[in-house]
Amino acid sequence: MMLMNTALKINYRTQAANELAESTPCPRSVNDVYSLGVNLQYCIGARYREIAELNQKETRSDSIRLAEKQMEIKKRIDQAASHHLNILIQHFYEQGGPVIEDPVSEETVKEINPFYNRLMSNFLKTLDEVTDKVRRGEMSIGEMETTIDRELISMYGALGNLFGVGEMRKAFHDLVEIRESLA
Amino acid sequence: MHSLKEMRREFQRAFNVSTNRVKVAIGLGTCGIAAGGEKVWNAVNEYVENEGLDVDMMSTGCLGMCYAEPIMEVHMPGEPRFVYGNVKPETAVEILERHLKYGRPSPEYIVGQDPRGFEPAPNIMELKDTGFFKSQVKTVLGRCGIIDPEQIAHYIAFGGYEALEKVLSEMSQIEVIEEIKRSGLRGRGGGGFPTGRKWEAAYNSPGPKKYVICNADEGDPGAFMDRSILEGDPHSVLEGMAICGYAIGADEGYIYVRAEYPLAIKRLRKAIQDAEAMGILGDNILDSGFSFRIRIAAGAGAFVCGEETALMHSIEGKRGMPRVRPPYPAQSGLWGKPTNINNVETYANVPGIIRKGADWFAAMGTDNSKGSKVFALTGKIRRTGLAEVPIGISLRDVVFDIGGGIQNDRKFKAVQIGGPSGGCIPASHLDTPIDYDSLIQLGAMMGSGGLVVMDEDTCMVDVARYFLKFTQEESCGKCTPCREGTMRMLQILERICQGQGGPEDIDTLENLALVVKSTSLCGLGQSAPNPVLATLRYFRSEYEEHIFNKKCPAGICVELLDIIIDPAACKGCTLCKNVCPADAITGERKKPHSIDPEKCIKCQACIMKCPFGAITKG
Amino acid sequence: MTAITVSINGIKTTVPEGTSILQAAAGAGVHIPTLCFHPDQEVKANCRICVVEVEGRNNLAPACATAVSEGMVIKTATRRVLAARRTILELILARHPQDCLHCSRNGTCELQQLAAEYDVRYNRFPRDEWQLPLDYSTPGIVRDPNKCVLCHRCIEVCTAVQTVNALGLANRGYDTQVVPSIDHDLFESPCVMCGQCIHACPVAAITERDQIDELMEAISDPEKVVVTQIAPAVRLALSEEFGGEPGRLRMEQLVDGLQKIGFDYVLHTNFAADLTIWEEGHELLERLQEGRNLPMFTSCCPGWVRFAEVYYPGLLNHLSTCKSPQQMFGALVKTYWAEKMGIDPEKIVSVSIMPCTAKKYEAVRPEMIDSRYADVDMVLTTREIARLFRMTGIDPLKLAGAFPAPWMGEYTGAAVLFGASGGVMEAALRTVCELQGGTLEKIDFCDVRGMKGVKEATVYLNGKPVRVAVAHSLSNARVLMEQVAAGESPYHFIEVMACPGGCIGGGGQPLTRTDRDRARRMQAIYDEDRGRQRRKAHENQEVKALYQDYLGSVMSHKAHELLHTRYTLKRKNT
Amino acid sequence: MCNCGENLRDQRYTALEKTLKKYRHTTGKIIPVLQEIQDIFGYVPIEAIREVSRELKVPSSEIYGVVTFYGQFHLQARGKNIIRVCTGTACHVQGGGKILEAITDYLGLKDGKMTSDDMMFTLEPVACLGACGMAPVMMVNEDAYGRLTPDEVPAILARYDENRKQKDDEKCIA
Repeated sequence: MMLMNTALKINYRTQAANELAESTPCPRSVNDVYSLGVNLQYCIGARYREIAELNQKETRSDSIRLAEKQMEIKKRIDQAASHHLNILIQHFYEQGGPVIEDPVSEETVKEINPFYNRLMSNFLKTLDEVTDKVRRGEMSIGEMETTIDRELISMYGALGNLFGVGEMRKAFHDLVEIRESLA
Repeated sequence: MHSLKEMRREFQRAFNVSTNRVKVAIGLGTCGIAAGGEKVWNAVNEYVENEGLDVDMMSTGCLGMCYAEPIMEVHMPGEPRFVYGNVKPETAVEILERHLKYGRPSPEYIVGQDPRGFEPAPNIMELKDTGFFKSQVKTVLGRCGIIDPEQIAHYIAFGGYEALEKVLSEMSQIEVIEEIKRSGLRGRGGGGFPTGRKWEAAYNSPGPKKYVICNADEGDPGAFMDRSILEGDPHSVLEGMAICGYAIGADEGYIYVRAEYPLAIKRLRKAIQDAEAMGILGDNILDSGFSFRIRIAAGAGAFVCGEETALMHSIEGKRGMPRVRPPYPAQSGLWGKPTNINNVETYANVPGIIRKGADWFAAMGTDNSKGSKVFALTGKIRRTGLAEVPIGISLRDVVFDIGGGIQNDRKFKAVQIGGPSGGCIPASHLDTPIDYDSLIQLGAMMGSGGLVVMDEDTCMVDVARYFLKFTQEESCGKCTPCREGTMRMLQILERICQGQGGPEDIDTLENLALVVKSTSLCGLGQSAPNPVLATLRYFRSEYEEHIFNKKCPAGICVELLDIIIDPAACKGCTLCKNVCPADAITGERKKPHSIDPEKCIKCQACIMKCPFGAITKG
Repeated sequence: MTAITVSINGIKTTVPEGTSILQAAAGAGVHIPTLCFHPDQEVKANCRICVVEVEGRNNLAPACATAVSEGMVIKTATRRVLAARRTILELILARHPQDCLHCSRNGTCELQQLAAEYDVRYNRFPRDEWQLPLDYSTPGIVRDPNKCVLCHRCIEVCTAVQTVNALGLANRGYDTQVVPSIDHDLFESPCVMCGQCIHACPVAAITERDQIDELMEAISDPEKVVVTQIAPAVRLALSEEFGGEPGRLRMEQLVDGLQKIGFDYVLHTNFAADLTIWEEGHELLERLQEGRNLPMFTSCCPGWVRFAEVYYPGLLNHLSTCKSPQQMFGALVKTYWAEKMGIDPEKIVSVSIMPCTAKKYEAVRPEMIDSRYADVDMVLTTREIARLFRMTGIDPLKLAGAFPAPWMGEYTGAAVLFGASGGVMEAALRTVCELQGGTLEKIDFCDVRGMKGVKEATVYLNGKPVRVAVAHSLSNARVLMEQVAAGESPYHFIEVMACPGGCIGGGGQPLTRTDRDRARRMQAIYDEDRGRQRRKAHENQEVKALYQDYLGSVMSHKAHELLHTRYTLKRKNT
Repeated sequence: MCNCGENLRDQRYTALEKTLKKYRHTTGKIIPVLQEIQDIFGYVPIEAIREVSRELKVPSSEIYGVVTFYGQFHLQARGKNIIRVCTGTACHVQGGGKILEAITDYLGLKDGKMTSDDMMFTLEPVACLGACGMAPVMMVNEDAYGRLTPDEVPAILARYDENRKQKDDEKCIA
């Protein structure tokens, strides 16, 4: 079985990125929101890298640039996450070490979960469709970028509304802001 | 130790007092219900209420006379017990009317009477003299059909739990085992392993925790004796298991009942609850210090779970796949603990042996196969049903005396003993005694006791194909010879039945059957080839007929038939032409028709439609 | 144990009680064929190929499962026995694809061996193959269900030895099949791609994902610069593929061979192994001082990491944040090494040659792109390299030898130890003990060596006792993880290798039948370590140069960015 | 559209949770659990296998093996009425095959499908129903019918066939 069955060409990098996104549980704290953002950046980066690997003349350079841009956004999210973590630790030491509860309780997560899963799987489905379209040449890389940004920002908004707690909604707002600032 | 004596005497009085009351008992085992027993029950109930009669209604297990189901018994005070067969709702009311109003039995429906110590009615055969019951000896089935299986009082009244009481108060574990060994009781599940030695092995292996398991999986198609015992007399099995638990030092028992027996499970559950309520099961039985709890484990549809180790895996919640032995269950069984597994009928025999003594049991049967065995007579026989006969009775007696010979006087051809693991026995061996060892020599085996009688209209190749189809579907798939071999044998047999068999097929079939028999891991694989080997041994000519002449002597294998219209008998009524799906029939009105063999798909619709019987399958 | 004498084919032999006929026959020099038997696994007696005739018993006894008894007369080659074995082989072959010529196990397949041994020239049964699609869903392993002979050896290793429970049986009788859990594809199951099932499988039902074509494409492209790293366990096992003892092939010969195949530059994963010790050693000391997230687990085995992500998502903070040597090497080859060699990183194809199938998965993990490109582009197993040597007509044992490329080619004896279970621990202890001054006289930590399931040791660091443990096979890892989950773990630092014996027994190694083969390879590793001049990770000069010229200091921000990673929960059909 | 489908699903899932809570700390009780699930849903859905695996701490590969091994468990939804036709020895010899053909014709089952398109009936040939004296035997849900002939089959099945009843009513109304 030297040649892998080409019809079944699986891009294992994209598959692993999808697995990462699908396995991210519904966020229960600000840091969870940031790590959800990081995972999605990896996911989108993997899609652009997949397009880059096709070496099609018109999409190669743009897709590499966009893949690297996703990593830039990921670094900014990491910085925001560690910044928030420092505040938390400082607060922790000042208050003499209280037990820090996750802002979102177990029950609320149980209610939110089905909607969270639906939003995430819809977003991943759009990523698949868009990538296939570009691979088949039915969509330009630019359109792909705008669609992904639009879908992602609307998802962050929708996810933000799910959580009543201000802190969580603000975290999703940060994700949108980071993305727009680097658009 | 708290004794049951007074309670037994009181229950007997209650049971006898009820004899001088009018009582109507209707058999409501699964077969009774299937034959319409419930409709009879409702009709009688309605009649009794409308007439405001003082009659006790009782449902009983089955007497074993399936051919006569639904069965109704009428007990009038001071009169013998009259047993009526093939009772319909209307005839039941008529019979009752005659009994209550005029005190006269209705001979036209009667099967027999049981005098019970009273003066027998004239010219009515006594039950015990009828052909069906004459050579039977009802030890295990003694109470079936007599007592109400859901009343523990009835069981105790008929000597129930007396053996358990005797064991707990007077006998040591060794004495119980010795008694069973002396009785010569062998496993009734099919293998025939001496029960006493099996208990002794479990007794000898150490371990605080041991289990007793009752194998009620009864997967053999055509065998239903375990079901009748469980539905008709569940307490006898519980008592046998408790005695075994005491003997080997176990405090927990499982009854593994197949999922297809819901009524048996319901009655067992009630019996266990009643026994626990009376302190005969559960903790500190009858204040003797011995505790024994019985749980029901329902099977889930796998014939292979009749095999010991597969059954234990099934109780443990795993796939029912057998494992290598040794270690045998007596050393390491359920969850690795020493376990004793016996069949329903084996446990049902135990109370009798303890109560009446090993010598009583040893008196029945032959020198190496002791006691009685329950057989399920089915197939092309006049009187189908359950017969408990002393081991060693000849096949001829069972088929012709008890079974009443072949339906509509066709010629006897063979009898299949032991279900899909057994073999067929031709007419030439009708006089062999039925016991473990002589059956094995003939290539069959006692098995659980399914006995299917076949007449000249049965094709032996088709029977072998039918059994292979069963074992192939039930193979667990663990070892190569059984997983692959049964399917390959089936394919060869199907080719032969479709007329595409080649000359080398018989040798391949025989060789493969011997390999599967000698290399399979468990009983299922080792016995699956028996039907093939037995039919090859006694009916090789039929195989050759199918292969070389492309003919099926018994007219069963459809593809080999030529359906022909007899010109003399055909009136040209065109009925067959209209019904034929393949329009293979041609001919004008009033003129003899003919069938085109190429087009004919042999569906035999025309044979059924032809009013003049002009169409035959040659 | 009482001694029992039996006669096998007329040869009298005495064996202790409880020996099986198979073992007794082997002792008497009589060969009995087997298929579902595996020396390190429970006796299953599924295939029935090993049946023999025993006097006084009417059916044939399976030699693997029947214990000898006094005075037993055994015949292993009568006409009836040979006919039975040949019939069983015909039954199996009638459902087995007849594509030996282009099957990856051509020549090493146990079924092929039996068919030849028993002269199966014709098949009385009509062909009835499964015709199922192949399962390419995991980056490390490919499953071909059509070739499965249902011996259950893969299920046993995945359930008993690894406790991953990715494989199980489905259906019954003729339709029985080995399927990933709930019959979805392997990627949905908790499979960690450790590849132990490949070693267990007698046929080609489970094999490694083949990437030789991708490699040849890269090598033949003049634009591309193909750089490779070789894992320590590859060299010593490769000689087995060419008829040599483990360890006979010298590293220089292997480097020479790889250059002849067409690799532009050949370097050593061992360099990154020393680097890992620097980073992980410091991380351990940091955690010991702060008393945070202890016990710390090693993270160089991707199968173990995925096992923790699937089964113990709550304890991921215990894993060291260091990447594995393969990924550290990958991150550096397209940054530091490209800079030093003056090569455009865009052109570099980073290849790694590993004894492991799970590394193929680690390379495609989304987090492994810190060099702004894929750190590792493709991973080839020892078996693939052996095939490559055969294809290109090179016998590595006959080569003179060549030197690795500069900057990342040097390695110490400590790095070599990474290939054996307990090696990472021993390498780490050698460095960590000397970090606070003084030199160790005895640098061989023998309590962490050998094939024992869980190994323990206690070391004193600045006066305080530090308890360490080493586990190989995931069943042992699970024991330690349960202790941690219950909060009762007495250890501070634990090394886990998913495969029995560590990487020398990895999923990509030449087919390993028994633990004895693994123990022999371990010995070859210890010999190589003893033979090297520098044997402590912190004596590696090129690593020192890396820190001075590029990373700044240990655990610096740049080191953190390139050499450390994070782990996330994986939802699977456990 | 009414959400009766929705609350039916919830009822069944709460029943499932109750069952799982009952068996949480037991060992080896996989078959009783699966039997209760089969009663609740009429079949064993894949999500239920994952739940049982999580609650009873048993690998889902083992549970899937058990579900596909035993004939009683089904992975696909089944018809409202279950017809079990006995193919035991006695029934076979007394013409059980003809009964099977009559049923498949009545339900219009083609190429091996065992459930009628309107999900009203599922046909299950069974090895032996234990009423061999009444051969050939058929059971519909819990009611048993003995000594059958092929042409009696349509009349018996019609009694359980709610769609056929509606169609008959419509017919007579129209």
